[in-house]
Amino acid sequence: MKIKTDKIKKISKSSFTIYGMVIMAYVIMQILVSTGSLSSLMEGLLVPLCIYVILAVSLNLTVGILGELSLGHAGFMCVGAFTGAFFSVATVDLITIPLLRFGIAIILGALAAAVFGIILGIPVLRLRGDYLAIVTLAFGEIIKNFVNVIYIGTDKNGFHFSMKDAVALKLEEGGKVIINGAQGITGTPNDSTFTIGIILIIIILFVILNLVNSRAGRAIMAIRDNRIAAESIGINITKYKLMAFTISASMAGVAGVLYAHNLSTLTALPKNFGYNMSIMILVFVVLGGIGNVGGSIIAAVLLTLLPELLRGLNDYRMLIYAIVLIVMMIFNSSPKAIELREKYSLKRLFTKKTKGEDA
Amino acid sequence: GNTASETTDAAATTETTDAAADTATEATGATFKIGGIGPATGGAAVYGLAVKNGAQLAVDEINAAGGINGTQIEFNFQDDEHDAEKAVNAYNTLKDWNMQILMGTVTSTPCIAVAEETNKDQIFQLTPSGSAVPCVQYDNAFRVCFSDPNQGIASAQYIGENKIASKVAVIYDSSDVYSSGIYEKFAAEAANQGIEIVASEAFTADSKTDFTVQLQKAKDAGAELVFLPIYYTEASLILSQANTMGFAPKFFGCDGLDGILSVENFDTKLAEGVMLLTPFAADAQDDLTKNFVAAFQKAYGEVPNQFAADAYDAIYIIKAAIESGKVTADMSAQDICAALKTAMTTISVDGLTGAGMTWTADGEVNKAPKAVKIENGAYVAMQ
Amino acid sequence: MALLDVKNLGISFGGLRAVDSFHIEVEKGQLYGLIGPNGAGKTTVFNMLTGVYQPGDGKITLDGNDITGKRTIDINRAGIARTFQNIRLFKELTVMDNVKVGLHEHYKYSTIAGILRLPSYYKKEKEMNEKALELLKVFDLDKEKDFLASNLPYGKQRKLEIARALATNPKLLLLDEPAAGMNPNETKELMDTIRFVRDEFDMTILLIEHDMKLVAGICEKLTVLNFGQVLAEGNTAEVLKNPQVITAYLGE
Amino acid sequence: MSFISYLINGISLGSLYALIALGYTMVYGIAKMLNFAHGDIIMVGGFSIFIVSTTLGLPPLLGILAAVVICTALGMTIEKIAYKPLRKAASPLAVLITAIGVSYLLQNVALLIFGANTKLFTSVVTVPPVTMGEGQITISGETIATIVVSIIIMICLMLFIKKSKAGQAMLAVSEDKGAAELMGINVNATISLTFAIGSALAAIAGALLCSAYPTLTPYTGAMPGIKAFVAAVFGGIGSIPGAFIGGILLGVIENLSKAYISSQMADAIVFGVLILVLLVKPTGILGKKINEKV
Amino acid sequence: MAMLEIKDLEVHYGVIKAIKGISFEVNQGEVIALIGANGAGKTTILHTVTGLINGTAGKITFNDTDITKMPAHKIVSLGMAHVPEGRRVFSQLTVLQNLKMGAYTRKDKKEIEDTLQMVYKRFPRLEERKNQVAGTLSGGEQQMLAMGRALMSHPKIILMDEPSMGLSPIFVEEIFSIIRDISASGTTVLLVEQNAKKALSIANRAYVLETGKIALEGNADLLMNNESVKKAYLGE
Ligand SMILES: Nc1ncnc2c1ncn2[C@@H]1O[C@H](COP(=O)(O)OP(=O)(O)OP(=O)(O)O)[C@@H](O)[C@H]1O
Ligand SMILES: Nc1ncnc2c1ncn2[C@@H]1O[C@H](COP(=O)(O)OP(=O)(O)OP(=O)(O)O)[C@@H](O)[C@H]1O
Ligand SMILES: [Mg+2]
Ligand SMILES: [Mg+2]
Repeated sequence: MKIKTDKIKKISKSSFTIYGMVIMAYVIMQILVSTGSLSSLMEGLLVPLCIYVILAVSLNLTVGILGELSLGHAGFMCVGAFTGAFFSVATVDLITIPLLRFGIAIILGALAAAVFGIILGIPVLRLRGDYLAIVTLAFGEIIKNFVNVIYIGTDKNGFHFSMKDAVALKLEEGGKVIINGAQGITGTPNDSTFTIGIILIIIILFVILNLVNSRAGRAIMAIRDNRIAAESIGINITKYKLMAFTISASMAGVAGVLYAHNLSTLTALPKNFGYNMSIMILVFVVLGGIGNVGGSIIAAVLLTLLPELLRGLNDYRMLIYAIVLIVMMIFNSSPKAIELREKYSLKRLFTKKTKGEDA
Repeated sequence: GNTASETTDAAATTETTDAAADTATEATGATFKIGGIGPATGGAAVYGLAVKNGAQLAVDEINAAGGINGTQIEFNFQDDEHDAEKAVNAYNTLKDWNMQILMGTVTSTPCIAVAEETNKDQIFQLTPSGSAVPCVQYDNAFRVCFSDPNQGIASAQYIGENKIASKVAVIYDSSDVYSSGIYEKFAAEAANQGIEIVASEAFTADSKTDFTVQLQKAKDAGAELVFLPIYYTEASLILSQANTMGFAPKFFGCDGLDGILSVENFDTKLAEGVMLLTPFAADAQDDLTKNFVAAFQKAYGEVPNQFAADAYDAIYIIKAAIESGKVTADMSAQDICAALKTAMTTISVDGLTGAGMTWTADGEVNKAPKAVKIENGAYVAMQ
Repeated sequence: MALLDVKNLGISFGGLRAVDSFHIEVEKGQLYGLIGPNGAGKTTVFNMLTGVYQPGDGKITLDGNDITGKRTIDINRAGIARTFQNIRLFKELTVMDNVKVGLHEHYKYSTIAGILRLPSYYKKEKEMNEKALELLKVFDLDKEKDFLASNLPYGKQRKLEIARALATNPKLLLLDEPAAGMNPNETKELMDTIRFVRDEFDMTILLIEHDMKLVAGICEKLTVLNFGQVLAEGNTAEVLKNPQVITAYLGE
Repeated sequence: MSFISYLINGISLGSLYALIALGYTMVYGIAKMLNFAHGDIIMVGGFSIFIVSTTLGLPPLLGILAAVVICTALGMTIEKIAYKPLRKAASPLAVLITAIGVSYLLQNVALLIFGANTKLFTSVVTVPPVTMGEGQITISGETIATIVVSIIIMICLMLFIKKSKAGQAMLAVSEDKGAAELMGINVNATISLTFAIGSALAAIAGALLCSAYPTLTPYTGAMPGIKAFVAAVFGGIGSIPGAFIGGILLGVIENLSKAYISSQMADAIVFGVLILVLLVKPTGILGKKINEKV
Repeated sequence: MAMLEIKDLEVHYGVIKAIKGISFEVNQGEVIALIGANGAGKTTILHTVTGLINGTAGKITFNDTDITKMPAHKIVSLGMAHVPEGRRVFSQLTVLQNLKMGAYTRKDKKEIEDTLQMVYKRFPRLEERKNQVAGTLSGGEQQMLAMGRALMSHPKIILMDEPSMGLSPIFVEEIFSIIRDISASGTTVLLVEQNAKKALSIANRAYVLETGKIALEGNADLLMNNESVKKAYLGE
């Protein structure tokens, strides 16, 4: 499936708006929290919102800027989550400054995901379109499957590793199992906070927006628009594809670390790290507008909130959610609907007769 | 709906009390607000919906009989899609609803995540079916079901002590916390019981339709018994595939297998001779079970499984604890929690899933696992 | 010695011998035309020169370096840039950015510098903008520099492709039917531009074209390809008078 | 001996993947969209048969017929309501997202109607099993039926595309809808027909899937749907025999790796092999190499 | 009575008005040329006539049938063929499959075969390459294929969008003589061309388009001698 993009140029023009939007959201939320006017649900959702925003923005780098369809983003998130959580649990007694520990965990998670991005990227970026999509999907499933059979424990002799079961670790008295196969990691310190989430979002936005408006970013977008032409003017396709893919993967890793430190238990289930999650992230990107970073942020927030806001509907919740998703998508992307919207908004702004170049 | 909503942890205690007190004076009488969490959609919905229905049945019964000490119960069940993060969201939703007591969550991973929150907020939590060890690691959390290690060890002991088989194969779900948790302890205890595990074969959530390979390996390894620490949906497939292959070992399972007879359209002949350790059998002939099954069928049109029974019991356990702990509906959730914690260790409840159930302070239940065998399409107690 | 020296070049697609023992020598600064009937193999020659296709046999030398069978990007770095018969612009990039991608190899700063906006970023970007604007002016595209390339009218898209190719600072510029789809006035303008580029940038240009006005108007030498083989070569005026060329290609 | 039975079991699993993949590849190759709801249409087919033959007690053949009718109508309706408005959208991914929405929708409607409880499906296959090698190896009737049916469907589809006018129209539509329209091809009708055929195949796949693995829940179709998608890509996108071969191979690899390498890691191994194959043959086993003329 | 009649046509792309109220007609047996600069709206008009896009105002009738809102495939089966801009051959299909696709609306196998032979006679290269995948044809070969494919439907009227683009000089001559042939055999032709001189030389009448409006119209030979046309479109 070839990915077309609309109005990429929006990115640079609106980067200021995007930062503004994020910071404003942060300030408003902080005020609401400190005045106690935020419901527990909303307060609990602040960190997850940051996580999904990071995922959406980072996937937009692969899908929107690089123009490749990836269905394995959750796999990178999984790598980041387990790396970060493993580190934190292993060092929870060693490093007592939570912020320091968490900082290292984030860096390690990002690095691990980046390494996987490179390992997967080098051979795989030669593939195109749907074939690339299927390979990334396969990768995500492999990671999920793999994590479910890993057992790592520690005792005074150091780390023990097994792929059979926890018993096979042969831990001495007093040792502890850190990754326990399908039972995953429990007891990850609850280090993720809204503030850290927002800071990470801003860093990631900074990297992506600046990247897009630099030499490397232009090369990446050139490859997306026309690979053969890019090659003909000396752009190293592999290098830049890999760069975009790896950066995107490492950011998913960061989201994973944030995810792991938001809940006390971490298991790799189809629900959280399977292809369904990858697709969900893709939904954010597409609904927000491919290549439109601000749009992915809004879509991620809306679609994360939606099922929670629909809780009042009880049994009909997911049904309504599905319908809303379909309707939103049609409303947002169908040429007919877009036309209608344009007309409608034109009538509203009856002073302006034509809109000119922007369309 | 309730308009008052508390916020930060510090402020929560007093505000909740106020809010509860307000409604108490204004309305004809306060209610106990019990929340429930579990998967109501998604692949695990079958367990969550069973719990939801079982609990609702108990709540309705109690309310119809005049409530707990005259106070009615409000029950609010939230979907978690079998996901830790959604479970925390569900929990927060319930908190916004001013939940006082949590009956949940249904599945283990979400349960562990929510236990962290209930402990932080000091809200009493009773899980009907969260069987993983860390589900009740804090002192405010208790459970109705057995723990995974408990079941794994008990199964191995039962097989060993009754000399049911010496060569055992295990088929388990390596991507599932419950299943791999039981398997792990079973394997460890099997060694002590002189049971030889001749094949331990896994499957995952992503490939759980075809079990012929696992069965073939068990067969080739000469297993006399296949241990199935899994849920009944997959087990019913395993039984029918084993039958097709002409492989007829003994099958032994845990509480997850319960419900297999009530699978709509299931050929019960396939399950003939299957043994399971379960606290509940829908065909049991005691009045409690008979009434429950009848009422459940009337209300929801299906035979209840063990999850429904656990949830039904959970509500009655909460009732017993409230009565014993002299808890009233106008108390704050935190006060209720403190009272119930102590009350739990003193009560003894006769439920569907066990007679004379008692609890230790670490949250675990004491009840005898019943070993049952399926004979002529019905559960028959074994000894 | 010739800037581009091609000997005995050939390629087959399945059973089809698309190009056979093709040869050409283009001197530095020349404006050279490659013409021939449809399907004669002209674009295929370009594709072999630029590494899009691997030549079956033969040898390609650019400025003394053997570039036969090298990768496209290496050939570009060795000094050949091209335009395409079917326009291949970076449609979602602005006109300016299209040219700046062409400048990629010549104004380098690290990706890190780009992300962190180090001084080198600002310095090089400024230089790039200046250079790109200079190029756009040559093609009269400076007013449209912020348009998305896909929003340009056809004729300007062709020009932009040339500007982008020039940005890579090549020794040899290959143009594949630059005037296709242009009306006579636009073609005239294009001829002026091509001449200007040759003179101003001291460029060597090899072009494919079916518009005889353009070919006769600006090419100094011609090679005529027919069924993959060289039918005639030499000075434009002579070649165009060649009876074989007239029957095979020009018609009368 | 056990190797042969692993192999046979792999083939029987694979033949189901193949059968589903045929429907998948049909829609995928022609309408150029990943119909993530395909697996859920299979589920609808399963439930249709369950109601007709188990609940109402009518003969299974009638159940299959009902399923085909219901699924075909459903497929065409979905296409009309959810996919068609997005056919000309700026990004082809837009319709992928509505497909996901449709998938959720079907699952949740089924959940509301039928509940989450597992239903045991009575096989609609009456073919007797075949026993070989002194009773060591049994090939179930379902397996035989599935293989035969998928081969028949594969051949019919290939002939249909190659020989029939509508099939040719599909080829044209898959490449360039505008140009196809200019040939006088009714693009909407063609795509609608594609979905009709794809959904009818899903109904048949539902019948055989549920017969072979007789549990039925609202989520029954989801995982086989994805596996079939993988099989379709494995075999080469849009290639009908490719879908068949991809499906069979996927099943065989899955079962052999469960048997000889690790049952825990079987998923990872299957996907690993897929990645390796695509690295060697970037367009799948039978996929055409698409050469772009420069 | 005109065969094809366009009245007050307006076409929008989103909010941009590309065609701003155009009326013209094509009579049975005529060759009508539509000339104009890049972006004048020639392609847009052809697309609207064949129904690939819908106009926002105006009326189009073809042989007394109102085709304004008719979908393209129906219009095509009324006997209209369109050689689209950019050729749009089915690049994964072979040359022969492409040609067969052109005859989609026709039933009679024998007649189709005859037309195929006629097309092969006009474009021998297509017969040589009948089993080649169309995407790998050279630019000019693809143009021939697009033309041949349109002829396969045996149309009453054929709309051509820059048929001479990318063709060698000898073949440009050839194409125009083919157009003359087509016209002589009774098919009406609506021709869009950059090569205005050639187009006017074979056309009966012509319309000159400027940014979505008709600026000039009249007999082809008159226009050929019109000073402003000469300057703007003939490059003299
Ligand atoms: N990848 C390919 N596979 C098969 N045949 C090809 C391929 N590329 C080109 N050809 C054939 O090789 C011949 C030469 O094609 P080429 O594109 O070089 O022609 P050209 O001289 O540029 O013609 P035009 O002037 O029409 O563009 C043509 O007959 C074409 O069909
Ligand atoms: N899909 C589209 N979306 C938006 N604007 C378009 C679209 N297609 C054409 N236009 C605009 O409509 C106007 C008319 O375009 P059209 O393609 O009809 O011109 P043309 O006369 O055929 O030009 P050319 O000689 O370049 O083929 C132009 O300004 C063009 O930019
Ligand atoms: Mg060419
Ligand atoms: Mg045009």
